[in-house]
Amino acid sequence: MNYYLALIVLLPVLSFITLLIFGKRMGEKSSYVSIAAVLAGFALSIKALLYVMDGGHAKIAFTWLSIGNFDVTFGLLLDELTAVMLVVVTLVSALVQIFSIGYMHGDKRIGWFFASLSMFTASMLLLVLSPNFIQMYIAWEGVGLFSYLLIGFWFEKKSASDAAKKAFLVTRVGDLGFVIGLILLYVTAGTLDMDKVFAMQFAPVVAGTISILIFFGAIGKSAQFPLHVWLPDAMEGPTPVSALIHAATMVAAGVFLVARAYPLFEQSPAAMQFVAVIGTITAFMAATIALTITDIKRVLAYSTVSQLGYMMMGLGVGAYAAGMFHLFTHAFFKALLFLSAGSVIHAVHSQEIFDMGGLGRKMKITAITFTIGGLALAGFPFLSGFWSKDEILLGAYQSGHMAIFWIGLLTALLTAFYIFRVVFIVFLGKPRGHHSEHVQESPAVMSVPLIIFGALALSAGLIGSPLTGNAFQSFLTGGHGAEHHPDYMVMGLSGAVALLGIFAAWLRYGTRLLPANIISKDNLIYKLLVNKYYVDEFYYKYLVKPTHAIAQFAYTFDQRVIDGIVNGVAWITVRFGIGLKRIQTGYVQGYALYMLVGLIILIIWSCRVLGLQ
Amino acid sequence: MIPLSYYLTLSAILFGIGLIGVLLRKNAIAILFSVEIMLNSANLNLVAFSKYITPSQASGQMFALFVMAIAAAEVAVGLAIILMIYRNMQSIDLDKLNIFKW
Amino acid sequence: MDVSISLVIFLALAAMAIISSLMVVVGRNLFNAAMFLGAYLLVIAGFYFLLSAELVGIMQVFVYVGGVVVVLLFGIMLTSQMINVRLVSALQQRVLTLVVVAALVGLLVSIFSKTSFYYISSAEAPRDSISLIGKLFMTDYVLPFEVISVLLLAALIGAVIIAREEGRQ
Amino acid sequence: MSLTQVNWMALMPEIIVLGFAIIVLLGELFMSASSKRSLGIITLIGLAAALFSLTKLWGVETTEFNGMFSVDFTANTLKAILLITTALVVLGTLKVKATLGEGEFFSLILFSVLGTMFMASATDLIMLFIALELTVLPAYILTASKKNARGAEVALKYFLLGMIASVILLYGMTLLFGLTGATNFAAIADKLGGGPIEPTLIVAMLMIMVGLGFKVAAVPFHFWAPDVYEGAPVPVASYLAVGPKAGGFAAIIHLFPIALVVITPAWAGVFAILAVVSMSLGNLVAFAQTHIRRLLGYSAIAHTGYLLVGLAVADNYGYSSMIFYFFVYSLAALGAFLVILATTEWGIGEDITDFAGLSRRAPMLAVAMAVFLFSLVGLPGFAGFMGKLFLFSAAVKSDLIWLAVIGVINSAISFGYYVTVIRQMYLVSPSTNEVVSVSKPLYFSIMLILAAVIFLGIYPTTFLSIINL
Amino acid sequence: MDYPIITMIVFWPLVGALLLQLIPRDKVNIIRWSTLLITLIGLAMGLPLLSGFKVGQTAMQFAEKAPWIPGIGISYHVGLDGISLPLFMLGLLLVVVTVLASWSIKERVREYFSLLLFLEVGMLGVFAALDFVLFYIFWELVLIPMYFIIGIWGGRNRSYAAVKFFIYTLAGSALMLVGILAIYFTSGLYTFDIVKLMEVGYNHQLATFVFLTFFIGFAVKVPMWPVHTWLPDAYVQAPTGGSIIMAGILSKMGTYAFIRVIIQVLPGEFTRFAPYIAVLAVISIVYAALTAIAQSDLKKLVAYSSVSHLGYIMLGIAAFTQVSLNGAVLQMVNHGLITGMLFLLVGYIYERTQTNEISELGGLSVKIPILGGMFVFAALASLGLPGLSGFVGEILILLGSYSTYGLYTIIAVFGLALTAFYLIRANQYAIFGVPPATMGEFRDVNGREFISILPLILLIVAVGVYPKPFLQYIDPAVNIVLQMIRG
Repeated sequence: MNYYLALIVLLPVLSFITLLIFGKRMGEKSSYVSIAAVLAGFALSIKALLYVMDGGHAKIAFTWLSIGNFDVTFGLLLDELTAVMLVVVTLVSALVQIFSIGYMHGDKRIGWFFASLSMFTASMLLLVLSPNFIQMYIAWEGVGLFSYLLIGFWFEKKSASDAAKKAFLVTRVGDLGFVIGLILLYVTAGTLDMDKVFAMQFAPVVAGTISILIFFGAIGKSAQFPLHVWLPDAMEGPTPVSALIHAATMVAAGVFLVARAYPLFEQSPAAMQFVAVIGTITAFMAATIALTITDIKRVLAYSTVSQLGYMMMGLGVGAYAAGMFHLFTHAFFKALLFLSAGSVIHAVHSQEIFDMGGLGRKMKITAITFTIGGLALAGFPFLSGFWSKDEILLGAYQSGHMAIFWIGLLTALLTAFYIFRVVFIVFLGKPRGHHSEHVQESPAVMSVPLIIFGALALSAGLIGSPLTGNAFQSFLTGGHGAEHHPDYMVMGLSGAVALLGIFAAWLRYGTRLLPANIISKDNLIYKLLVNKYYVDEFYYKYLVKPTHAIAQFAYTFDQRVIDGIVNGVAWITVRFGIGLKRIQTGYVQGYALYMLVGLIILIIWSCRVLGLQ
Repeated sequence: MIPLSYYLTLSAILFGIGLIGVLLRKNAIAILFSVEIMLNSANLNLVAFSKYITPSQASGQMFALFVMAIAAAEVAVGLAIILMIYRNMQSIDLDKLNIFKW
Repeated sequence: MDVSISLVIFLALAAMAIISSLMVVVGRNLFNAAMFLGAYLLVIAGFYFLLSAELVGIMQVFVYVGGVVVVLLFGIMLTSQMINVRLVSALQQRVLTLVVVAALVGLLVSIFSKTSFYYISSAEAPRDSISLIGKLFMTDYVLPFEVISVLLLAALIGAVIIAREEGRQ
Repeated sequence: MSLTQVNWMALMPEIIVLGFAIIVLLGELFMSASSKRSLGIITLIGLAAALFSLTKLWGVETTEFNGMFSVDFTANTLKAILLITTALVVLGTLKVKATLGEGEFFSLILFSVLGTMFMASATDLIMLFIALELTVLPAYILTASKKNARGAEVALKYFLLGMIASVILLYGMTLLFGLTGATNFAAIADKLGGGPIEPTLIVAMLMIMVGLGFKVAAVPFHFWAPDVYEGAPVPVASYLAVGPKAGGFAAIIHLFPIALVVITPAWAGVFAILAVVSMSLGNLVAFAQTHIRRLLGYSAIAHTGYLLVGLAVADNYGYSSMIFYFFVYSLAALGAFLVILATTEWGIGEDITDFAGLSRRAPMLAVAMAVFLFSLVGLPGFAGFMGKLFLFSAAVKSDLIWLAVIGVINSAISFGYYVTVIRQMYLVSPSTNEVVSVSKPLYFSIMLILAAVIFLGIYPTTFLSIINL
Repeated sequence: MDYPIITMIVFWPLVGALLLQLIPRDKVNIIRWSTLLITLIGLAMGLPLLSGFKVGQTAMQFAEKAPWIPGIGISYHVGLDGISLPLFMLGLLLVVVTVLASWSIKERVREYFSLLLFLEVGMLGVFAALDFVLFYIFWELVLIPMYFIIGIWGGRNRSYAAVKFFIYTLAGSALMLVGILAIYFTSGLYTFDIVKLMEVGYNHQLATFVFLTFFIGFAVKVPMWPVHTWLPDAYVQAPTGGSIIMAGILSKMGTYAFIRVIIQVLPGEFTRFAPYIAVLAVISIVYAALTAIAQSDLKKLVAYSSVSHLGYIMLGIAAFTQVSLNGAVLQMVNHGLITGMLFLLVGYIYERTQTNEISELGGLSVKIPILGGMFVFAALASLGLPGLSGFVGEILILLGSYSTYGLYTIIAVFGLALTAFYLIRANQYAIFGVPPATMGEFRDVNGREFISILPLILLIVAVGVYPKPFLQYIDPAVNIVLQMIRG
């Protein structure tokens, strides 16, 4: 198994190296290499999953560095959590890459595109397979790096390169917490091997501090409040990238991190609480923002943020398996939504929903898949999103966090509303804008993945549903997770709010029943939402600008004061010389006088020193 | 005998007078004069010491004699230089010798 | 010699020495200054006789008064227009110089007065100091004697070299 | 004592120099104009012969002429240094058009060398005074040898200041004689050891220090140095920059530690003060110079300051270090002067800016100049560093760390003005690309010094063992 | 090794420089290729060091010792241990890179390459010297060729920068000489042998003074805040080759000397003053990073970033734990590779665009994708991206430093964010974006340039991916240092 495990990671790496060197020459053919690698990885992942299901665990370990008695052991670790992630990552990646063949057709840097995708996938795989926090951090940053490169793939576009920069820097801020957490962990535990760390018992304060610091990393990567600002901007990248990065993999890394470090989090109720609260805030806030967004991809982006909030919420309230389950289902339906949106954008050449309309008739497959994705996201009963979201709400309910539960429920309502707002605007009604007049369905390479994802979005939830006895959850928890009885009240509530949200959206956008100006543009809340709670502005005003100001001050200080002192010393030296040379007046008798004065001074001085006189 | 300090005081005063000349006269030859005054004050010292400290030897006197010879040599060289200056600049005023400074 | 007589002589000579030297230093006329220098040198020779250093005294008269002063006068003649030039410098410089020199002389005198020259000997001078000195020149002091002759040679050549008119070729 | 008891061998180098001085002088009088060219070579031969006879005296310690003349380690090394540097000057000026007749020029140099050698060996006040005069009188004349207004001014200033210094020195000597009744250094020390320290002794010591400090150009007795370095003819300045100083230092090493041993703290302290003042003033004022030789003049004052550190230390290690430093300094300073000689011979001016682009016009001269300047700074790899290493180690050893600190800081900032020359030579483009050619003997002399500076900087061991350091 | 391998390696460039003089000065190409060959031979001569090095052996290896000036106990003593060996090898490598980078030098080519070879002697010597006088000589010897390299082939303000560099560093290190002498006389050993002095440790009452003299010298060389202001001038004005050497090797001389001299010879003073060193290190990190943010000149930005990164190394040294010291030594190598590469790339970019102003650049990835990509790579390596070498060093320093200086370490971590900030911005404006209309067409990286960058990339990746073999050399030596000091 170890051999296969290594191959799963190495294949995309090899693909990356190959494409890095030959990518330019291979052009469009690059995709074959990349896709072959990831498909092979998928096959192996399935094999690994089956292996784990048989109760097998696997571990590769080698010493990465060794200083005195501090060994950092790297390797690959296969367990239930990993196996699930492997399958998700490789599957989504494979489908996205296939989709990209069509989407990226004709781009001059296509070789580099697939190389980056390969390496991105490899990083993500390495991340989930990490048995050591440092290795995880390396992979973590690798993911960050390639997302940076992929978001900035069209770097000629200023908005794209800005978005890439923002993504990198914002996640980096979160990583600071991660790094400090790792440092503290090392100092207290003396090791960063996960199994050793998890076997230890820490004081709650210590565990809490470390957990929260590590969670900061997750806040950055998983776009939790208040570091969520990068993710919507990251939609500047090519849509397949958005699908891969921002639906299934990169942003899930934060959730995975928390899940992976769960033994540590569990030692501190405060940390768990923190995670839950942050998750809830994020979920609600992003959902409200999504209500006013008119860019189709950004709606999806905020929905991603919101859903990630759900996952965190689940993890925070102790519904570990539910959180991961939502990650699992979300990966499919969100990838589906993104790719469908990509298909739409590909056709319309715009991301503004008000440039679209009536596309349902012209792009049947896309319309259907998008709607399926929307339904799954909204938590339409018995679709995948329904089961997982329900589990999380149930977890909140059962853990007694009633505020979180109700907010979660409210968020579910909003979710259903905003996604169907998009569905109705884009696919119903009349075409708006000249492109949407004559659009065509996307080619097969694009639609086939859509169909596969659609199927998954419909069905993937079943394996974690009470219908199958929460098979997913019990697999994840190694069978220890108590098989709980479905709570029909919660289930009913969540199903009901989903329907309610869809209905409300239909009222507002599907029909003309409600007036268009039901909410005033001057409404304070509306303004707040349209401006995304002014978080970006806040950062700019209180973080970016002051930093620049301080930097400018530091530079001025450096030039004027510190270097000024240095140059001043030199200047004074020279001045001294110029001043002192004046004693050489050219009048020889003056010289003699100086000599005499010197003599007198020396006589007095010497007599003093010897104590004479 | 006259106390030694009388001689010393006198020589110091003469030395001082010579110095004043050296420092104040602007004429190079006058400075040569002043230097001679100083040299003789030193010689006075020597002879006085010879008398008071080592009357049985003549080392102080010897010294004084050598100094006289040296003084003669210096005067010769000095005068030669002054003559050359005069020839070059038609002046031996020290204040006019002011090319080299700073 | 009686102490009081020699003291009178000393004081008289001292007064003459100081006056003549002052005249050299402050006199306006260079020629007069040369004359007073001659007088000064003679007075110093007088001291030498007082100090029973007859040979030194004689040499003083011959070498200085006869040699140096004549040479100096010769120099004055050669730079004839220079006799009545400005001899003394500006007031500021004068004051400064006087202060410094006074300080030095005061320092010297006060230090001399505090010093006990503890090797003072009351031994009698040898009767024939001249022949003693002559002998010393040829024995103990033969090296300086030789060297000073080289010195005089060098000075002579040097003086000739720079004093001669240009255009010898 | 009779002359037959004298060990004439001890005087051999001096006798040889004197003989050659007279031969050269006579040659000037009686030889034909064309054959006068060979007088330089004769001078060289004389110096070489003197050096050779000096080697015969190596390790000899003797005092002759009733304690007036002593041959010892200090005297021998400084004489050797003097002879070597003078020989290099003479070698460099062989083909250079002298302002005087060759014979006059070389014989005056030899007379001055002779005086310096006597100074180095003098152990008696009378002898010292005479020797000093013998050193400076020819120097005055040499300075004046250009017979123009500039030369005359410099010569007169040098002469007047020198006379004043001499008189003060003499006055101090008379006081020392009065205190002890002796003129011989050893006898003086003997007598002084028996009584209390009199204030007059301090006065005597300081007045002597004025005279000798003047010779080595220590602040505040340095005023002649920049003028003479700048105004004297280049060959003369080259000689004056190094040779006569050897005598001054030898006299100091003989007089103060031997005769004035009872007041060692006083003069060591004064030397420390003079050292600090000299190096600081020299270095600072050098920053303000634009004339290369004047710059070197101030740098020489600064180097006197460094050298005085060895005296402030007041032990044998200090003196030996000082002698070693003196040698390496002399080499570098002389080298720099010879390079200037080469450039002025070619008609290049003496402002620092006149050296612009010398590295293109005369690469080897520029390299040599740069190396000499680096050595003067005391950068490792060149002789100057080894010199400073020993000098400052002497200071540190005697707990004069503060002095060493001031010394090294001074060395570091001194680069600031040396570099202006290097900058012109290497970083600035020349106004003309005309190649400078140098007469063979001068070139040879410079290269010899260059090799010595580098060799002593890398492997001074052999030389150090010669001077017992 | 039964032949004097270190001596041969150290002085081989000197021989090479002399051989270079045999080539007529106008045969520019022959001179270039010969220099390349000479440095390559030097590198090849260094390879046996790697294979012959016995990991874990306590004594200095390949040591050679011969009396030099026996009168006062100066000896020619060279040798390498796990701390100096990597830096020694780095020196050999970077010189080759520098020669390749200096192909564009058109004027006075022979002089340039001769000086470069002289420079190599000095830097290699510093890392190998085990005698204080020898060390000092090599230490100062570096200044001369560097002065000329900056002064003759530098940028617009070269003369000022060169003099400033020289006098500043000379003034800094001049006092060191007094310190060395104080050790010599007061230690009672009367030897300049660093190894012997290490074994004893120096605890005289003058130790504080000695420490200060060394500290100033090394701090200027590193440079640490606030004695760093020569650096932006010198780095920016120097030609590319000079910048690479200065940033890559010369600054390492300072940090290396901290370990070799201050920690090992003055352990007592080091422990006393380490907290202050740490403060300065942290100030360097944050301050220089902030200053870098304010730069509009790409080369200046890299220069300030170099100061900031050196702060991490100094923090690791000051923290003085096994992990942090390992990190510091490894980071020295990394910093040499990464900053060297950055300067190299800035130089190549300048050769094409004739400007370093970030505002005048932009879109380089469009014009010269490979070079632009490499710059992005170097910038990422510089900001400590995991998987590249900078990360390993930084994380080890941070992990190791926390137990000694918790707060400083956390501040240093925040420095990482600032680092990311300015480097990503540099990428953003210089490499990405649309090229300005005024920009001409350039050819992308050529073979020679590519070859010069390739070894750096490979090493950066290699260290980043698998640092164990590199730390294998360093760790035992660090361990010895620690044992020596802690008894």
